[in-house]
Amino acid sequence: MDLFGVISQLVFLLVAVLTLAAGLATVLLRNVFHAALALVGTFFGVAAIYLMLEAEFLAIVQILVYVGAIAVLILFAVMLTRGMMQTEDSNINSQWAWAATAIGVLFVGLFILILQVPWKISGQPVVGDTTPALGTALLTTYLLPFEVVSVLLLATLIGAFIIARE
Amino acid sequence: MVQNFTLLIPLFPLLAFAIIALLTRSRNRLSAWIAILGVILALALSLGVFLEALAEGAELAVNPFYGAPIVWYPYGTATVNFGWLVDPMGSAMLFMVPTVCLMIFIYSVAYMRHSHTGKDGHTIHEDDPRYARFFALISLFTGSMLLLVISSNLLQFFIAWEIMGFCSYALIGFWSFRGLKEHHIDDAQVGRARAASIKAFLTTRVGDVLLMTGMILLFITVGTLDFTQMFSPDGLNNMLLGEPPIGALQWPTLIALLIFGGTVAKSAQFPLHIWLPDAMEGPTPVSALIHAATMVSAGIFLVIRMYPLFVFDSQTGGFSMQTVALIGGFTAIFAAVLGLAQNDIKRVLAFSTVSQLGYMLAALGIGAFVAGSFHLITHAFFKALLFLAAGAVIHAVGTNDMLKMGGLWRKMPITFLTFLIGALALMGIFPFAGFWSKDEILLEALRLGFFSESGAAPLVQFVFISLATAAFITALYTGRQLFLTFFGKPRDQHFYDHAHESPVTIWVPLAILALFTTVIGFWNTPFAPAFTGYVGEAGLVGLPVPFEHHAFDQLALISIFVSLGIAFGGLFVAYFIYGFRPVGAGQPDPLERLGIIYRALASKFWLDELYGYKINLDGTARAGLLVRFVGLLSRFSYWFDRTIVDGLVNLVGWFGRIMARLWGWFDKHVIDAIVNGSGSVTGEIAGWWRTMQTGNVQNYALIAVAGAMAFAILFLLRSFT
Amino acid sequence: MDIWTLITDPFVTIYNLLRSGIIGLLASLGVPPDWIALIVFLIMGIIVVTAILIVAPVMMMYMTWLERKLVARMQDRVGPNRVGPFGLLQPIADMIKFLTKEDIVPEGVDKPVHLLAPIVVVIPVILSFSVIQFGVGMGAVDLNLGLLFLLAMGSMATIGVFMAGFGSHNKFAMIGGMRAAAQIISYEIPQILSVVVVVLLAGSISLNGIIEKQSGLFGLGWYFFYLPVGPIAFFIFLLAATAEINRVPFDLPEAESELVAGYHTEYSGMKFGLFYLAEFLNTFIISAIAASLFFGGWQGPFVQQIPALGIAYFFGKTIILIGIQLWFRGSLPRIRVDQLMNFGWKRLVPATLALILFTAAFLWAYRVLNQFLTGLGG
Amino acid sequence: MINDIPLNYFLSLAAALFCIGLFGSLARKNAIAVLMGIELMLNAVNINLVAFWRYGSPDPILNQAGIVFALFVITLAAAEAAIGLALVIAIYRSRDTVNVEEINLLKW
Amino acid sequence: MLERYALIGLFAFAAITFPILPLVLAFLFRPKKPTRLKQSTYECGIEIQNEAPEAQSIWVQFRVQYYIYAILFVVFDIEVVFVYPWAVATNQMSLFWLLEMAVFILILVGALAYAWRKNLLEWV
Repeated sequence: MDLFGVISQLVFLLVAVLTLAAGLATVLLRNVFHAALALVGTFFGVAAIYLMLEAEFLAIVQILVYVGAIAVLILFAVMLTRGMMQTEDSNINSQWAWAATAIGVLFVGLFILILQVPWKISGQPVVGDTTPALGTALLTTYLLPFEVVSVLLLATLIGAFIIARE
Repeated sequence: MVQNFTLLIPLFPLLAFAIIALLTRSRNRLSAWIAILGVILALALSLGVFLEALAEGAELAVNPFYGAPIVWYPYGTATVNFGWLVDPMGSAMLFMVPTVCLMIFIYSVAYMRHSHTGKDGHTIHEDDPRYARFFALISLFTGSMLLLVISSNLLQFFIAWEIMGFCSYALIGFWSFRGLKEHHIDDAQVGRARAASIKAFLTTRVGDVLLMTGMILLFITVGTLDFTQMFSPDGLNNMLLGEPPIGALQWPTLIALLIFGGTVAKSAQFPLHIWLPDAMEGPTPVSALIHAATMVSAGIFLVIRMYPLFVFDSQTGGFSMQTVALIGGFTAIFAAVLGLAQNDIKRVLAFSTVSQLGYMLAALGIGAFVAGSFHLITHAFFKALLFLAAGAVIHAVGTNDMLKMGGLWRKMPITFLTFLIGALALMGIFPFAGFWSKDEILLEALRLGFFSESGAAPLVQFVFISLATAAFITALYTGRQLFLTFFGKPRDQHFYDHAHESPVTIWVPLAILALFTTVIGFWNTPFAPAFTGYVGEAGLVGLPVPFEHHAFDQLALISIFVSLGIAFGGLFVAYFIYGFRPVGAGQPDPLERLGIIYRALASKFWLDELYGYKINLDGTARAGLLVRFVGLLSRFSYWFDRTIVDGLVNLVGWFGRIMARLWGWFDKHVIDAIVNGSGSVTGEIAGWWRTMQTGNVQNYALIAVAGAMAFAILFLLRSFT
Repeated sequence: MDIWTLITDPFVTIYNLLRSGIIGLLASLGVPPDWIALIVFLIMGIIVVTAILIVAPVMMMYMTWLERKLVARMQDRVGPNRVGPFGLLQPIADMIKFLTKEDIVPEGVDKPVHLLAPIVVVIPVILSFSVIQFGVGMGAVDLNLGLLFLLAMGSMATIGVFMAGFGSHNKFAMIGGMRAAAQIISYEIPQILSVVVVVLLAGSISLNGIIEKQSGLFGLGWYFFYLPVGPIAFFIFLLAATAEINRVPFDLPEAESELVAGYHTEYSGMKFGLFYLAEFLNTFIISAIAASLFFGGWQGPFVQQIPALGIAYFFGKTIILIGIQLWFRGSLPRIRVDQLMNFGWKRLVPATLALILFTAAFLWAYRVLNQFLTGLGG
Repeated sequence: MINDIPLNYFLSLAAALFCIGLFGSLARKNAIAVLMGIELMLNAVNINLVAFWRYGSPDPILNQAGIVFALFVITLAAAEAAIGLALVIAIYRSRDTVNVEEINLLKW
Repeated sequence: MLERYALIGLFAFAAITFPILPLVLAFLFRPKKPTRLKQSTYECGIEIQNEAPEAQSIWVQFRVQYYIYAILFVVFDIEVVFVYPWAVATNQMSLFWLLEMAVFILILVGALAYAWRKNLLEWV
């Protein structure tokens, strides 16, 4: 393995550790506001992972949508339900040990599965600006889902309004 | 290449339905025009297809217009497709259905406007409060009828069939509730409409279940529901592969009978005919459209569509066609007899419809395919005409009861004339449509029953005698209706004064239908059998054997005179009873002198009381004996449960008490302890188990994850061994 | 490499000289090629980053000076004039003051959040500088999705504002923070959408690509002059961007009369300085974006012959746009919060959506017409 | 990059992130935190989608399936978050709690 | 492509250190003399009612209107994500290209119109 391979792996490991740490913080921090901030950190980590997978459009969309929009949504929700936030004695419910055990076993299973399957690798390097290709794909192959997205968004909006309205 | 647009034909009325239902339902006139526009567009396209089909000629039968481009859903290696199939008979239906529908639509524009006398004595005209809904529903109906006609597979056919069933239900019960401002209906009518719609729906449901069962069995045995694939020789032979289901009954026979069950209910054949007379509670255009011209004939059309199956069955020794002929022949005479004693002008026509449908089925059952099909077409025209004319009378007079009419021809000459044409056609009098088609059926029955080369066939002979008698009775009751309604002196001056000639939008459709009634018969005269050549010359899809056709011979001439004689005989008897000495005001019907027979006829042989649902004039309804017997049975079961079973339990309890007294202390402390112990153990276990239902989503999710974990463990174990 | 190139394009030339020098040096030392690439990347990267990180605060400091001077002139005052000639050293004095102020952390605050908020606010602004094209070939990075990157950075500001509002343990800060967040998200949509117009016209999301497309005759190729969509898109962008960074007249979250100082009520000393820094750098960034998108960035007369002019053009345009925003500040009153929200959602969003469709239809019609005319000719 | 980091790395990262998110959604009391756990899981899924696109597709430029699917997942995640949080807020207003353990009207 | 983002990564590192540096500098220079009064929460000169720091003294119940705007924002933000690839897919430029986005946008305008009609956009 050459120098850049080593550096790539180091960077990957760094990003992965930071992402997982932020993810763990999201799950474990008692204060929901802090957890939400840790979630933002996780989103950044995932964006970096996308970059390593040479999906730059997706990386920026990750920041734009997840950090810029969904995180804000969550923060607003935290603020709106803040009255209860500090009165909790524990942030973890009674079944956490069971859940942790089950998930642990699940993870081990997944991990072994990932290692055992002989994945078929056939990727070519991604060069140049792929956004026009993405637009083309959206307008041709994925036309119907593309239009359905707008309907989904409409439904979301109306549904959320009706649920949240005073 | 109009044929490629066949699938669009039903779309226009359906679109009209959607537009009216969603957008314009508050605008009465606009809705009506949208509905009419939808039918006109469908008619134009249908005529295009029809003309193209005519140009193809008889060849169309073996190479029909067919396309199934819309993939609905795939199963296994095949798919169920939506498409169209137009063979000669289908094209004739495509001509008949939208034409009749258009006439009825135009007629309804004025018919659904009611007049009543206001507080100040003036006559007020106003639209029915559900005017737009009416047009929406009949548009939906028309669309589904057209969809049924062009269906390329049985499932599509069945869907359209069910939508029609719903429309029928909704339209029979159109007046089943009453707004504050509705003057044209009373509470009795509301009650009748409500009961009648439920009766119609439930009765036809019996047939639909049979049809669906047949369809499922067909799919299982043949593997497809597409007509063209189903009737290929392989497709039909597939049915013989499996083990026969019940004893000697073969698969084709069973399936054909089940499918015919759908027809029996939909086309109101004995014994499921009971719903049709009561269905007359709906508005008259509905009776004309659904219960005379189209929906009930859809049942016949089903037999026509599945005819290759019936033929195949009789070739392999089944008896489904004989059943069809038997039921058709019996219904023809049975319903005709019942029609004699009805006083409601529409009910007479309803029984007449049942009877005529019986004719068609009898013809199909004895193998006279072309004659039966032709009667289907002609009957639609003249029966729609009769209904509409009767509706015009009802609309003008304000009652359904013929005994309260009389002498109306002076007041409504145009209506009278058109009704007369329709009545003559129904009786089978030269040169109107019914004459040609009915004569054809009688001729075929005569020829096959008495002069067949393969020897006499008793069943066909029965059919002939039954149909000939029915023809006589048809002429009789039609004549009775004619004389009671239009001739003689007015029997109720109030209603007579109220009567007036119909507005132009009502009589123009009548006149057009009368014109059709006059000329349509010439499509298939014995001398120039164009329809026979078109429909019958090349057989059917999957049955490329020409139907037997005889040139005009002596027998045909005899048959013409016989049928004319029968018709005139019936008319003469009617004149003798009702025309010669008209029934006066307040006089009973001369037929009442028949006593018990008349009462049997008037109450429809008490079949409603036996197994149906008896709807009284005052809007109350009462279940039939059979139904009540089931009710009684359940009540008896309840009683049995309460008294015998509970009694036994009580007895055991009493016995136990005695025992307890006898054994005293021991009992109390041992037996009771065991009982209590088991109870509390059960309670404990239940109490423990029910905590599983914490109501906490996360618990449930955890259990799901535990399932995933179990799989993970399984996977790990497998991968390490 | 001649002296003319050095004069006309000094920065790029010096950069290339340095780069080739380092490569030569390392190669002569016998360093393996991939190590050379790594070291060169690191050194050159650090140089570029340092240069920009020096330019940025200096820009900010003199923007504060410009603001005080300009607004003072508009209000018929003199402005800072004691420290240095024309008060030019005033910003440095301010900076020293920031550094030596006591940092008051009120009790009850969420300490980590309170500390991190100003940092989080500053980070995206600094990152934005990485894709700005200051001159011909003078951007740190030219991303394929540069414009989208800038917008993504802009959208991160909400998080910092939230943190400041939440961390301060103060009603005013909380309300200010929530209001600021609501305002930012409301105006982000029209801002992003108005940029789509430019993307449609240029067919590219890369900043350099967009700027290069505007190389018309003496500025007539600027998208601002693409009538009628250009000016409309520009004004919508300017309004929305001004609102998004909470500048006058959209500075409701820090409305002194009702909310004291908004989400930075409880900040003092250098932390407050960082908020201040972020606000001014944001002003600079949106002016730079507007200049790049609508006024051709570094495009201008003779820029092909003398690339160094590009820097002057770019900063000139940017400073004029900053001046416009300061002019807003000097002359416009603050608008009400309901007016603000109504204006954003009921006017700007529908307007931008219509503008996008109109632009697309326009482009399509133009293409069809073009093909038709070409067909006539051929 | 594709030669330097094996696909397994990305898949393992995604699996770990998924499990963390799963734990969050199973074990947190606060309903909003539960939703955050779900967002983590969706992110992990997206990583998988993009990784398979990158490594498995013979022509990742022409065949944008991975990106497109990830975009749709993001869209769905946003819709899910919007509706879910709206529900949480509605519940908070009516029951004055966001504790999932107390939101158990379907108990027993 | 990735080397550009490597530089961005370098920039991110610098951007994180950039605001920390003056804070550290200020930490070295600034005086630190906290008093009780100085550290109290700013309330425009009014005494804080509840002295306990963890108490709900600063608690404000926000209206759900904020959340409504956030939902609108999320929806339109996602729309933007789809608009950008469309905008650069100029090789697809045709009437179809135009109409697809018109349909997409019009459905979302329907959403906006719904909110407008239901008076959800009013800041009351």
